[in-house]
Amino acid sequence: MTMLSERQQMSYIAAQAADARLNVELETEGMTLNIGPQHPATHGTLRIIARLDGEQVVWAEPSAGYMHRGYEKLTEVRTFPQVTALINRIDWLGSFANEVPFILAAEQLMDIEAPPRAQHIRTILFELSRIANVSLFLGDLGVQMGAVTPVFMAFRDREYVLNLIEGATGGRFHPNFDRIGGLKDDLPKGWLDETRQVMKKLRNFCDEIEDLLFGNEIFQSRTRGIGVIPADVARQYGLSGANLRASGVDWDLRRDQSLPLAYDKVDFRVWTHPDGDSWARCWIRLQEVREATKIVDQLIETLPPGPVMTKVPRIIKVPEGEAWVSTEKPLCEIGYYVFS
Amino acid sequence: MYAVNFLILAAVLFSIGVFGVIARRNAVMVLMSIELILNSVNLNLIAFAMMNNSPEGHVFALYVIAVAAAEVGVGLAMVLMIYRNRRSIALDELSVMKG
Amino acid sequence: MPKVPGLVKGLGVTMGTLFRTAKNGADTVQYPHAKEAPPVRARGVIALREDNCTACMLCARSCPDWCIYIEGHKQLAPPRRAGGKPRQVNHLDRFDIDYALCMYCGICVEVCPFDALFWSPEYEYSEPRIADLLHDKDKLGEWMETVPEAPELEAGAEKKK
Amino acid sequence: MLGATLSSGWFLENAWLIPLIPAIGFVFIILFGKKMPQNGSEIGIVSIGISLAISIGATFQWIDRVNSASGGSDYASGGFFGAFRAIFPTAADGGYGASFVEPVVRSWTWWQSGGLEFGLGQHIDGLAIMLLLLVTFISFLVQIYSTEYVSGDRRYTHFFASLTLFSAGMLVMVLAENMLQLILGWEIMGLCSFMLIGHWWEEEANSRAALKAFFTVRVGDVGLLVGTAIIFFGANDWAVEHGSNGFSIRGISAWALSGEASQSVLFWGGVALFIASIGKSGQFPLHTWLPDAMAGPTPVSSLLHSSTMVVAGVFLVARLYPVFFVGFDILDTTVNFITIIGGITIIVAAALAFVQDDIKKVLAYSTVSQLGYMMLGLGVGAWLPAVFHIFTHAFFKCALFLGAGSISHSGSHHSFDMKKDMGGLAKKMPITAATWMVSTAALCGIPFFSGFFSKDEIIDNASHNGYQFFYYVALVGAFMTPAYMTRATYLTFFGKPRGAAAGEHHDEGHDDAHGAAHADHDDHHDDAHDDHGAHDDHGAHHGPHESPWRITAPLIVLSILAIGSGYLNAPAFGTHYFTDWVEPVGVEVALDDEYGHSSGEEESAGIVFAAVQAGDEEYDGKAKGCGFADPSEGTVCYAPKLSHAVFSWSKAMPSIILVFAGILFSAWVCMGIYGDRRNPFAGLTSKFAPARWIHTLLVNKYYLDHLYEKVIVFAFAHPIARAAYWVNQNILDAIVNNVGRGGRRTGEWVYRNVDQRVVDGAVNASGLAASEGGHALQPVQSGKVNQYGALLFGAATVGAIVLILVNI
Amino acid sequence: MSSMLAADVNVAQNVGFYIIAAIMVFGALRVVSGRNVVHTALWLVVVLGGVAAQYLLAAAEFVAISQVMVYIGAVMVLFLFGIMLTRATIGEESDLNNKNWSIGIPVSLLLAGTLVWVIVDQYRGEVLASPDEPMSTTAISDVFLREGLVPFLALSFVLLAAAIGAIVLARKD
Amino acid sequence: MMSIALEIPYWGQSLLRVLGGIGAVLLPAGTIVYLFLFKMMSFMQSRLGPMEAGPYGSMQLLAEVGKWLQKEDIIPENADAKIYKLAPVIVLVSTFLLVVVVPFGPDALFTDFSAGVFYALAIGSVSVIGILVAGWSSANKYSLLGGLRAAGQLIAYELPMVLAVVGVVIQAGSMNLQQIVVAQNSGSIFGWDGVGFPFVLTQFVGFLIFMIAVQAELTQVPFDMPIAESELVSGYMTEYSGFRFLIFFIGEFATAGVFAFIASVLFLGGWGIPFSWFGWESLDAVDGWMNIVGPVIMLTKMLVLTGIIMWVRFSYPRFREDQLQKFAWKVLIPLSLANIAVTAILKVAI
Repeated sequence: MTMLSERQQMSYIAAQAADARLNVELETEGMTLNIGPQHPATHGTLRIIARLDGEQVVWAEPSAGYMHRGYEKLTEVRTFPQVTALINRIDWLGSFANEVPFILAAEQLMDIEAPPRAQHIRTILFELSRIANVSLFLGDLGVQMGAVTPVFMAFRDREYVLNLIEGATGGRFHPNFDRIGGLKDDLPKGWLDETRQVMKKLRNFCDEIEDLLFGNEIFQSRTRGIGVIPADVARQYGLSGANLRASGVDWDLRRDQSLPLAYDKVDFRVWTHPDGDSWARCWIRLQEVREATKIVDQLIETLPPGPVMTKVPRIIKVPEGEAWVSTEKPLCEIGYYVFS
Repeated sequence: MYAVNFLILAAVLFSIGVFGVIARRNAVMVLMSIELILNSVNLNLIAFAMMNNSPEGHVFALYVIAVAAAEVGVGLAMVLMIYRNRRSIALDELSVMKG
Repeated sequence: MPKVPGLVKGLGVTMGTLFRTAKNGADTVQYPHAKEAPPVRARGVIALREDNCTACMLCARSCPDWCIYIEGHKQLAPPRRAGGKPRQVNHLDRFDIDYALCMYCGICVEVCPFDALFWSPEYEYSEPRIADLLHDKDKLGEWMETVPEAPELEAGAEKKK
Repeated sequence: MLGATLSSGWFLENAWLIPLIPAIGFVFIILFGKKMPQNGSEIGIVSIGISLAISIGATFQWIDRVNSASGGSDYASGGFFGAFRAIFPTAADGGYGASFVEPVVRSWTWWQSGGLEFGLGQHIDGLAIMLLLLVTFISFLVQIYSTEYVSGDRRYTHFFASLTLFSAGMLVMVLAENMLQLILGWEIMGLCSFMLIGHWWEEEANSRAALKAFFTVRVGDVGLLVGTAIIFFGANDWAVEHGSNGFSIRGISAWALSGEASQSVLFWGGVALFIASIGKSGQFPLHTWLPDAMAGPTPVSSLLHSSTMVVAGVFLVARLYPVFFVGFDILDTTVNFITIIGGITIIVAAALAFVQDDIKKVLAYSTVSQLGYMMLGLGVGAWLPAVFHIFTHAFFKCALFLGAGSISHSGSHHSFDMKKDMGGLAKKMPITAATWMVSTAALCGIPFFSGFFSKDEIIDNASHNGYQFFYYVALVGAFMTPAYMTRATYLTFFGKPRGAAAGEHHDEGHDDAHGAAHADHDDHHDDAHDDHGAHDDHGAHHGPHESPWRITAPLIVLSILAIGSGYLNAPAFGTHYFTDWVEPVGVEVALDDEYGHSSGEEESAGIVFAAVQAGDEEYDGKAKGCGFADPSEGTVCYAPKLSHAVFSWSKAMPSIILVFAGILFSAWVCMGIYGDRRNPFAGLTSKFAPARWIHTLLVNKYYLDHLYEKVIVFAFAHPIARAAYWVNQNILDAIVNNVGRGGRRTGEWVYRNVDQRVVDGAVNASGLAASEGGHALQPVQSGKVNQYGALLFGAATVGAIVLILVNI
Repeated sequence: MSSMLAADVNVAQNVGFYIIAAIMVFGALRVVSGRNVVHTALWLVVVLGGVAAQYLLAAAEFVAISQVMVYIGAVMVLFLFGIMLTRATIGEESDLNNKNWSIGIPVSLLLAGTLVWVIVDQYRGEVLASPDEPMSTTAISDVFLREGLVPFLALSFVLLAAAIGAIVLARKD
Repeated sequence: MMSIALEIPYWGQSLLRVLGGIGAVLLPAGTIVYLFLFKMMSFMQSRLGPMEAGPYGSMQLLAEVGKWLQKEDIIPENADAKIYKLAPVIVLVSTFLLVVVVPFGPDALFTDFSAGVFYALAIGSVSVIGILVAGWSSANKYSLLGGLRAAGQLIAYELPMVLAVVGVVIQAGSMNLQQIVVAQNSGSIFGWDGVGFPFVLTQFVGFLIFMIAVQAELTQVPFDMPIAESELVSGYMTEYSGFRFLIFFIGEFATAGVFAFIASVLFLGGWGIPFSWFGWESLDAVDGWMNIVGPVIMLTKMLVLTGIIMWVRFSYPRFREDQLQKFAWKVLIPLSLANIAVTAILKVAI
């Protein structure tokens, strides 16, 4: 006899309740629909078992965990440089942002700090990966709602950013550029000028998306007032990142936390939105792309000269201890708990 | 063309519809049989209109069509309600009015 | 100024893009006919300079998914100076990289103490069968020709030692 | 005078624009209202304002027309400006018994079926002009008032939309050329009143009041439809013969007075139509909705329940007066249906007004009572005084309602409770108090205020026309009116400030105080709670103060008119403009031979006036003429010939004395009960049992609502439902069963009683046969549709075959 | 038999009629005997389409188009909706017929016999003149909006009432 | 009609008509697919679209057809095979039936129904059945949902479409499409007959409603809930592959073409050029060469209209299902009723 976990029992009870409700006041034949993980809207990460009454979802159970890749276990048997290469893969769209907090945690353990130029470049690349990530989100948002054009624009303009990242790091998706104590290499010549051009293009892209998608009444009617998360609920549920700011909570780790990154050198605005609905969340992200382009512009102008690597032993030996570093990643807050 | 052609065709359709009303168990199919009956009536109306060369028959056929549409609407709504309450639309299980 | 409805603006954006594409050409590249030049640092494929390799196995060990296969044997090489003692060198028998497993992290290139491994931006080496992605040292050696010079650095950078 | 060309003009010809413009305004408000800077109220005000302008123009031109008919040909060609001069002609040059003034009738075919045309059109005569002016004017003021009163309300735009459409509906009705159009306007009004009364529907009491109003009026509407149908079928043949149809108001009027109409058709048609009036005008048995309808916002109360909607019923009677005149034998009898209802309403409603604590309810019952006066006037043959009372009453009652609104808006913190939240407001709100006093005086019928002239005329004519009993009834009413109004005035403006008027609720937690203030209201109809939305925007509200100008300005205008309007027809001063302009003169009118369109370009509804035969009778009243004798060949009458009592101060004295008596008595009692504890009347209802009973009876509104809701609804709805259920269960379901069982019982009964004593075997067999027959038939009633179908078609086929075989 | 060869009998029209009639009768039989609800509904579509075709043969163009629009476009879609909402299984169902379907056969046969007998008796040999052109829409609309106006309005109220009734019945609350 | 009828034998005429019908359906469909789906969409997304098959990829559609034809014809195991196979045919046939009323020239027409508009709208609603049974017979929940959505949507937007056309019918005084064309081309605007009197000028609201309804009938974005890829995975077409998918695909674009034809007839003057240009008095006076030029004019107008349809399709996101229904019932239908009322009043008044 198979033992049901408590969670399975709960979901079974909920399913029964939904059935009972359908039976009492059913208009049509109820239908249990399985959405995902092969569904185009879920990208293999999520499965939702939905019970429909006509067009209305009366009950749904999300079943997550398809993306669990066991990083914790993998990292147990690898060296720090190897782990850095793996960490790249956590969020494919904004890889560089994955590396930074891990490296920072390791540096914390080793009690070293990267030189200022490295910090600057890290921040630039960090924001570039934010742009690459969120701009694709903005385009893909359209596709999920049936608009085909925004995603192509997003891909088009993300390509410039990826080219930048590739030009600097050599890797389009997985830079693996960060090293404990600094960066692998300095920027190639001409990169900064190109970046300036690309940032202009991306601001233009934001305008286009705003006209094409965000200003569209249909889009607004589909997102405004949908999935409202009030500020207190958002705090209770521990939301972070743009989602939290869309609920009106002014909270941004880039500004509120001091890490060895160059955020304190730039002037940027943390956007919040009082509505807390889907539209607010999208809008916040759009504004953050804009803001990121401005941050990059400012950092380029103030890039200090100097080395990009401090002195570190050739064989990295991280002393025993533990460290926790979290940053404001493109999607949300990400933190690494490193135990050596 | 002979008038008999239309009339006999209508009569046959009518009888088939009557059989459907009597024999079918599923409420939706009974409604469909009723549509058959209504259409046979319409055929007659058109045939007679052709016989008299007057538009009245056409007008009546249109009335019948409109009423049939209304009937189907209400009928199907009732079927849905019966289904909602009883999880079945078999007519012989619906014998609440049994004497 | 009256507000233009978003619906109209959206139409404007698409139509604008249409005209821009018609005027300036597409942002895409017609691939087999035209190719984009990858950046100099692009991590396309790993090239091997066999002469430098000492089969020290550093790269194979540091690879996170262990996709480098090295076999070698010790042999005596002719002495460097005439009349010298024959040196004992590690001769490379096999240097295979399974590109089906490689995650292009570049650690091997970095750890190689003898400058035997290089990144080449070459990317057109797909194969119909996955097993064919296991490339041996000859193939890796061929790619040495495509390895570019290291780029100049931005102003303000310190030259590497 | 004969054949004098009647003047006309653009405004008269195009009076149909008057309802159309607000109707269009309604559409615009609905569509664009929310986007307008003032949320749509400006559209309503502008559209009503345009209508008002057209009405004024039409009024001048009508006056011009009347004067041109009665020989004032100086003004005939004067056009618009000529009309100005014509307003107050030097003397009553037309005089009584002047020639017939042809109404301005235009109609357009709306649709046509079976030779019957249904038209939309306008029928402009004095009555219509008077009401057009009145409705547009009052609506205009009320809309201005409302911009302040409901500002900030959540459904502000919708409020104005409904208000505008409501006015349009009333105007459509007033203009109506035929009964169908009248019904159209009537129903639009009914619908809008529902929306407006239930404007704050979130509170259950309000939606209940709206529903109650709606349903009660609907009861009357059945009468309207039935009456229209009866009249149509009675009148149509005659009317078609004379070039009109049975829906046309002129056709009906002419038919009713033609002498060819069946008395019983007229009677029952009149009864049915009067039931509609009872419902709409809140006459006695159906008056209960009107006070409850005070749940609506105050501007709504003032518009709907003082001057427009409720007078629609009166208007209906006045409009179709020939029908009632002949049908109810007015002037021939000393009692008829209308007078009975009107008389009862006067007394009953006035009595109820004594026990109300809610200021708006006092006014509501007062309205009901005044409507009773109007009905009584129509019933006793005093057509003109009744219509004049509509006119004057509209101004002062509107002023009173708006005054009540002003008090609650600025004086009592949105409460209408006189005992709890008012008192002593006269000093705080001088303008409101002054206008209130003036209007109250007018309502009470104090001499030289407008109410006196109209009400006294009704009373006088009741006696003059031989309705002595109702003369006394009206006098009693004349005593009661000032009495309850004095009470209300005292409670509101004098004495010590209480509750909100004393500023109490602004202590901490005014919501609680507020709730307490309403906890013991017998029905929570007032809009105090819901008004918070409107209230929020003037947060700097400290105690009672005078209302802003948008509220006081209409009050002042109205109270001036409350005095002045009476002088339009003040016999005491020899003015009878109103009579000249409004009253249709009962004379015989020659019919054009061809009902064609000979009279110029205007397309007439059918009956065309070619020439006017001289109203050759001496003016002495009853003996001859329209309504008393059949019109001569080739002529028709459109209005009965009525006489007017000649005014004299001596005849007016009883009512004047009673008015002052009422005021003084009431003031004395009020000071006793509400002020001075040592007064003999203090605690009257608790000490003196009959008084307590009467008080209880009145507080419970004669238990009429109980009658309707508990007894009638319960007695009908529940038993009917139960009976239907029972029939369903016991008869329909098992009809064959029961046939069988009944048969068996019959058999048994027969067996026991007859069979045993009389014949044994034969009856026994019959009983058994019935029983077995029942059993045999039982399976047929299977409850299965298919089986029924089989039986139906099988039986039909067999029947058809039998028929065929028989006929072969 | 000689009347069969009457000169004004249009052969092509007759042939068309018989073909369509055969299809219709077959379809109608499938409607009342089919074992899959959706299939029967589709057969009903065939019958209704056939009726429309017969209307065309009878020069009733407007009625034919109305037939297509109302029946095929709306009524049948409603039927399919109804069927699908009340759990239409794919495949055959065995219990679509009543227990007493055997009564139906004699009843309907008797009915058909009677009707055919009466019709043949009355109308044998009567030839429908082929009209030169279809019944004009103008003529129909004239009847609709003159003599038939009141029933037309009544019908519109019936439709309105039916729409409201259907909504009330099918609503969930 | 006369001139052709005299010169060509009956079988020849019939053949011509069949070929013409197929041409009138497939040619526009192919043009639309290439011009808009392939090229316009690509350019709007700053790419070039297919470039390899033929010059500028013009043969791409043929390549695609070839690809679809050689694909395996998969029928799901639990599907109701007969109906599953029948469904796409119903859709395509309704398109073919639809095109027969469209006049392409003074004589270049298939049939001359006196109630042509009515016929077109009636036949247009037949495809619903095909879609509904396609969804049902696929034995797939996504398909069923898609089919039900499609049916609900098509019924809901059928109404505003019909009502929008009523305005044109009132103005033209005829339901015959040919008459409507003539009425537009022989009319005049305030006495100036330079461009005839296309009804789009007076019936602009009707035109707008009609185009929106067409957009919905074609299940194009923003009304593409029935085939929503990101929700229902192509809805009723989920299970279709190869040849049957091709039929649906062609049906979709052919119907777009035919509806654009009808819209151009109803609102843009159809095949005609203003008669005053050549001094034609009536339809009979129109020269024969219009039979050749007419279809070309029609094709141009059709391409403009489908261009707009596709433009919208590539620019907008889609509605939610309830919003879609609300939009039809609460906005379009009242609006079209108001349009009818206004048109009727103006028609009577003027």
